[in-house]
Amino acid sequence: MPVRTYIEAIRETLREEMRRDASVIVLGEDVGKKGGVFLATDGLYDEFGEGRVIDTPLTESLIIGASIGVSVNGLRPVPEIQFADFIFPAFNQIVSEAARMRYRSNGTFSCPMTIRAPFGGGVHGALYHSQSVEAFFTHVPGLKVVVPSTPYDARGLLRSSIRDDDPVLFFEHKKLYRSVRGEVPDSDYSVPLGRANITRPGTQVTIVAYGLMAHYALEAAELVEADGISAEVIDVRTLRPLDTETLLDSVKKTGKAVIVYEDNRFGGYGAEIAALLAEEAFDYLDGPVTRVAGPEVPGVPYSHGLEDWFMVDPDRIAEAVRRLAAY
Amino acid sequence: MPVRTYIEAIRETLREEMRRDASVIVLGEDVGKKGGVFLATDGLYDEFGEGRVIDTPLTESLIIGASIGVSVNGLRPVPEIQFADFIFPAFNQIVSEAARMRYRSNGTFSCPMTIRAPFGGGVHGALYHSQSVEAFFTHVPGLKVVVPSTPYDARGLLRSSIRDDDPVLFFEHKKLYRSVRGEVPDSDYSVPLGRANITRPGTQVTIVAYGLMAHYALEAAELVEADGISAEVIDVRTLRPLDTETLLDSVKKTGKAVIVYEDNRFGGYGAEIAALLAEEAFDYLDGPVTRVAGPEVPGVPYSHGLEDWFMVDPDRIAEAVRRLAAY
Amino acid sequence: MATTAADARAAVGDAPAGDLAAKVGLTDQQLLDMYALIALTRAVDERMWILNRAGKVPFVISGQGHEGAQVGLAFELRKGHDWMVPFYRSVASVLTFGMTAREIMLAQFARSIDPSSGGRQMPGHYGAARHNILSTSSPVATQVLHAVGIALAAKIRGIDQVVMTSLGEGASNQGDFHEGLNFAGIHRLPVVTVVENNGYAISVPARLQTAVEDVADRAGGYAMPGVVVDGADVLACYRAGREAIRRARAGEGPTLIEAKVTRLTGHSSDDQQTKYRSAEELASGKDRDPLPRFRSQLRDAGVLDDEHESTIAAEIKAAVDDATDWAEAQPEPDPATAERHVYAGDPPDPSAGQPGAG
Amino acid sequence: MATTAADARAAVGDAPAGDLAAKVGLTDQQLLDMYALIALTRAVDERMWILNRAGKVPFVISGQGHEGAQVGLAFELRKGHDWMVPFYRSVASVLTFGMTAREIMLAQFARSIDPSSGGRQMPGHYGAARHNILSTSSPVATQVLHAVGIALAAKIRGIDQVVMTSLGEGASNQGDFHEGLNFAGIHRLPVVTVVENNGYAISVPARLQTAVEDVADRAGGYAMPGVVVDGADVLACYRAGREAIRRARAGEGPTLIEAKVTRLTGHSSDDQQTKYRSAEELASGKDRDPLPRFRSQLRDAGVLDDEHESTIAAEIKAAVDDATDWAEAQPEPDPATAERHVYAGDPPDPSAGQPGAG
Ligand SMILES: Cc1ncc(C[n+]2csc(CCOP(=O)(O)OP(=O)(O)O)c2C)c(N)n1
Ligand SMILES: Cc1ncc(C[n+]2csc(CCOP(=O)(O)OP(=O)(O)O)c2C)c(N)n1
Ligand SMILES: [Mg+2]
Ligand SMILES: [Mg+2]
Repeated sequence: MPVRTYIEAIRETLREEMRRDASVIVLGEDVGKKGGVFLATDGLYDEFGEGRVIDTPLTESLIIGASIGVSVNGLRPVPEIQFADFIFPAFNQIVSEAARMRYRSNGTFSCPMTIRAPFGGGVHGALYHSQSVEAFFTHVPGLKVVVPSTPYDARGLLRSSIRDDDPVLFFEHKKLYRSVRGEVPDSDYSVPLGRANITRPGTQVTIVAYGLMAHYALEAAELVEADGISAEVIDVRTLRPLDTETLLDSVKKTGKAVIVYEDNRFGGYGAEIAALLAEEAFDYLDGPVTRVAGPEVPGVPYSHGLEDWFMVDPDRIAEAVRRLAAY
Repeated sequence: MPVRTYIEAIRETLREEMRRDASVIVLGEDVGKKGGVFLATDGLYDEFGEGRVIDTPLTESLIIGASIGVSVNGLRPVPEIQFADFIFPAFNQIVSEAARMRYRSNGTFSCPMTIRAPFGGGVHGALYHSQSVEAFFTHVPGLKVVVPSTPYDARGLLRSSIRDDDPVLFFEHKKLYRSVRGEVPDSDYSVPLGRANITRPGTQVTIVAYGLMAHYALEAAELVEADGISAEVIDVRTLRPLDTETLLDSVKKTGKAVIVYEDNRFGGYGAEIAALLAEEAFDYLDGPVTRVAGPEVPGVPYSHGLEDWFMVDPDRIAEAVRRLAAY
Repeated sequence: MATTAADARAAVGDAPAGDLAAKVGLTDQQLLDMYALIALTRAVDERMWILNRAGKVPFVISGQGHEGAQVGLAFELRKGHDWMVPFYRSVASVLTFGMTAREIMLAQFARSIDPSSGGRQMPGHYGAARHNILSTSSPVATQVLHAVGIALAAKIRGIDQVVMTSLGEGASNQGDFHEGLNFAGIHRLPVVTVVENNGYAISVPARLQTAVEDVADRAGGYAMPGVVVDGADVLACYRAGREAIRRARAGEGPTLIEAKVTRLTGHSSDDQQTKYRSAEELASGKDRDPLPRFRSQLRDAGVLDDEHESTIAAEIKAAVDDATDWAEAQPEPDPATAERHVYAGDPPDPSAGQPGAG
Repeated sequence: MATTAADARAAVGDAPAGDLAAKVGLTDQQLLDMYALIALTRAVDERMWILNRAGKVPFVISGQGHEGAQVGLAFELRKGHDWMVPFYRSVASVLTFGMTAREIMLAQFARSIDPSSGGRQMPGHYGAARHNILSTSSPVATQVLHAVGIALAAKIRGIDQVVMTSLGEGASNQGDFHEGLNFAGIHRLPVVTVVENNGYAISVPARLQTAVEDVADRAGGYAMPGVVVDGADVLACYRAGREAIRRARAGEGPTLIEAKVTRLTGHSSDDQQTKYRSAEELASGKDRDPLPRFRSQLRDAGVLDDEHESTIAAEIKAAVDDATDWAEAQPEPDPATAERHVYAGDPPDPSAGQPGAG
């Protein structure tokens, strides 16, 4: 099977979907000739032309607002927000408009679109090029939120997202773009939205993570194996709608859960998972649902030392797993 | 002691703070001659003139962005967002700018401002005049988030907020404006930010709530008293920073917690409280941390029947308390 | 009763046009249709307030004073082909573009088969998939971007659709307006943006809303024509709309039209406008009411006579009575359906093509 | 070395002005100061790239090509009184307004006493409380509203402060630009908004960014003068800046200035501009470099001679070397401080008035 990087998987899937379906268009800042600042759309402009690969002005609200109109009038836009940090000017269009179009029109209008945005820290991007923004959107009914962590899932989930009839936020972790490779079949497979993935089976502690942290969780599971602890790792993959069944089944089995997210802890996405497990798996819990998350500062600082201080890493996860296993 | 409505308490506090401190200004849509669509700023224009009570254009990003500049240059703005539902155009200015000014400048700039916004449902305001938006802001380090539920707290917390040196989001529940009255001393008391309030002591179940739900929680506690259940009710009041101590102490005592919020459940503010209790009070819990919250739809629908379907009410809370008490 | 331009044209064929009609390139019948639309809208709107005072409709937001501009500007659109992206005052716009008095009333009563939202949104948030009228939300100016996107899709798909969108002069200061018009200008999109300038955003007068007297002055900054038109002059609006629609359809790009109108009512049923508008000002606003003005114009031109007038009035009364009674008699939305349509996959909405509402 | 206008004026007093200087109302020494500022900025900027290639500074975003406009436009501001609300290319603006080469270099190296952010932000996000230079963020155009707010506070407080803010032509399409200029226009606020139009927003050419050729054309829509100025012509920029600052200070309201500049480097150290700009275009950009142009102008006018030039060059080299070595030698931020300054109440930042950085 061909081996691809995470970003190659995304780029090729965009190309294939555009070939397959003439209604798919790409728009955003620098997505044309430059091919996107991370080259996720590289080559699309040459192949599909400026009619379907549109370099927009530097205006995020327009990118999403126009995508809403485009989707209402028969096309399937795949807007790119250059960095997830810059999605906020479009917040109103996403939350007030795209998310509610179907509900408020009683099912008569809809916005099939896939908003792609690179997110996450550990790339020396400082406060405004490192953010995790998923918690702002996972709370919103009407939206779907996807965070793939492998090239295989990136492709399979991007396919499902583009073909989905609802607005999807598709967050790609910047640090994974070139650092992760994996087998990606050439077939037209897709990974359904709403299904978590058990990436490592185990019996004593469940580690729940997504994005970069899904990798760190696996590394942490290796680390604690040396201590004789068997950890099960779940990559959430789709944050909304959440695959509660897979999570609950795992925690009912292990009795213990560590939830990992890169974002600051308070009110982050992991809070919902913790709340869910605490409520619905209470009888099975043999220890507190434990969160490992970022510190309560407004962003990832730039200086190397400060950034390292911010980022959750495999050691911190392993430490929490050990503590919980010993509970 | 004089009895005032919730909105009177707010209006008078604004007036007094403006009299006390010439650096306090008010700005927003219709805050001038009209006195605000809920009359929260009624009379201020006549007393302080258009220099300190500024009718802005219909542009929320400007209202907050300009308030940032105003606060940086020596004044204390109290911007009003006409309905919390319309705060999203200003999301970038609040989350990317106001919240981070102090941190990103390493403590050399700050934004003392109090953003007032009416929120909440049950007022027949439909999708765009009923929203609870707190969860989008409680997650953000650098912001403080306050939700008073009584006239006394409205006054005491508004004072503290205006005098605070950080950006505060001050959410006022619309349904409380005229329906709730209470004793409000004329003295210059204030209620400190960051302190929850035990509004009813009890022993068997802790009910945690805020805003309109803080009242419904009390009503629910009355309802279950008839069944011989003793419920302690905590009004969170300041959602960020959260008074974890009061919450933990209560739950360590009762062993059971019901968390109530009006917003849709998934990823709502109550998820953080549930996660916190599940993690830090695990050894004391005698039943699952239970959430009573709104349904997973993108907004409160207009039609009476649909709105009633949406809204959490005392009966639903009481039901959850009974279930948990019997656990 | 013919309530729409296309119907009217089909019916009238090549009837001999009077002087006035000829001058604007219409038939007498079309002028009468326009008049009927304006009068119908006014009657529907007045009924809303009556229902509000009677406690039957908790909230009203109305277009009184804006109807002449709305009918004139939208008259040349192609129903079922073009798009309308309205705002909450667009009662006349959506009636001109195919909605019926019954459909408007379903929204007032928030009935289950209301095509706008099935009773989920407040009255005034019109929309109708079968008419290409986009669902309206409350946050102002967001729709400008939707209109631009619809126009972009039309261009990409090679369909000669024209999109008309409307908003108030207060809303035009929002960032979305700037971003939308800029994009429309760059790509010469077939979108007509109508600013209905009634001088107030709730209580805030235009001088505190907008740095310039005429919002249309901003059009040059977006490389499009900016047209100021007297919104009380229905035929001037018709001409401005027709030319903008023609340009858009011909691929000549977008137009910004500012119609100077007057708001004859409070902002909504929640507003007391006497608090911020003087009695004289309110009185002078009445002089700018498009309905009596258009009536006189048509009477002076011999297009409208007593007989027409009483026929139209009777038809309108019947239509409004029918719409009110019929809509009120429809069932309220069932809470069992409240969770539907958050995501795709729910059974189709009963109102989607409801023939009874037609 | 005198790096700033006010210092220079104080030092030179009423020295006899040459023809060129007299024509623009400056002294020869002031012209030399301007030249020195431009040359210093260029030297600092080139050093950044060297440090980047040497692996010492992971990210560079620079103002090469913009320096002439920035120095000219800001030269008339009152340091320590007025406000500067910059963007990431504003190296020359902040140097003109009081920051030092050492302070710039502290930001490049992300050192703990960096006055901009204590090493928390990427290089290019300048700010300095003691100079009234507002902290810069990354999201573009947000600062326009901050500038407007600062100006509003100045007006309310009755202080004759002038606020200058800058952004790119790409950023000027953001909604915040529209909302900010509209408000400034309504209240005639003392704010000068400078759009530094370098023809690109990263890779997107101006024709796909902005519907019009000149962003300044939009000024009329905000009831303020819109001035287009050749950013390679330092003295034209000076005149435009002076007039706008004078107007603002006199209570005559805001001005929008568009300086046509050229971006001599890639967008940042992460960008490969050859992918989207042709070799010819890149070559022709060089002709619009303000530095050699201003140098020739001053030499032709007899203001700058070999001796001046070599003195200035030596001073600049020394200053840049000093700044680099000194800044590099400062300690990195201590992770133990990483949690500070989320809210009020933490101990004052060591860099707040750091004399060593002066
Ligand atoms: C983003 C947003 N902010 C505030 C409101 C509340 N609001 C509704 S209508 C209105 C005034 C609109 O004025 P204008 O655009 O001139 O239209 P008009 O009502 O005068 O026709 C306001 C402030 C809103 N709907 N959306
Ligand atoms: C809101 C936002 N979106 C996207 C970006 C990423 N970005 C940084 S600079 C830039 C281009 C800016 O172009 P322009 O405004 O013309 O300024 P220039 O860099 O050319 O000086 C972009 C897209 C950003 N910083 N902020
Ligand atoms: Mg208006
Ligand atoms: Mg540029």
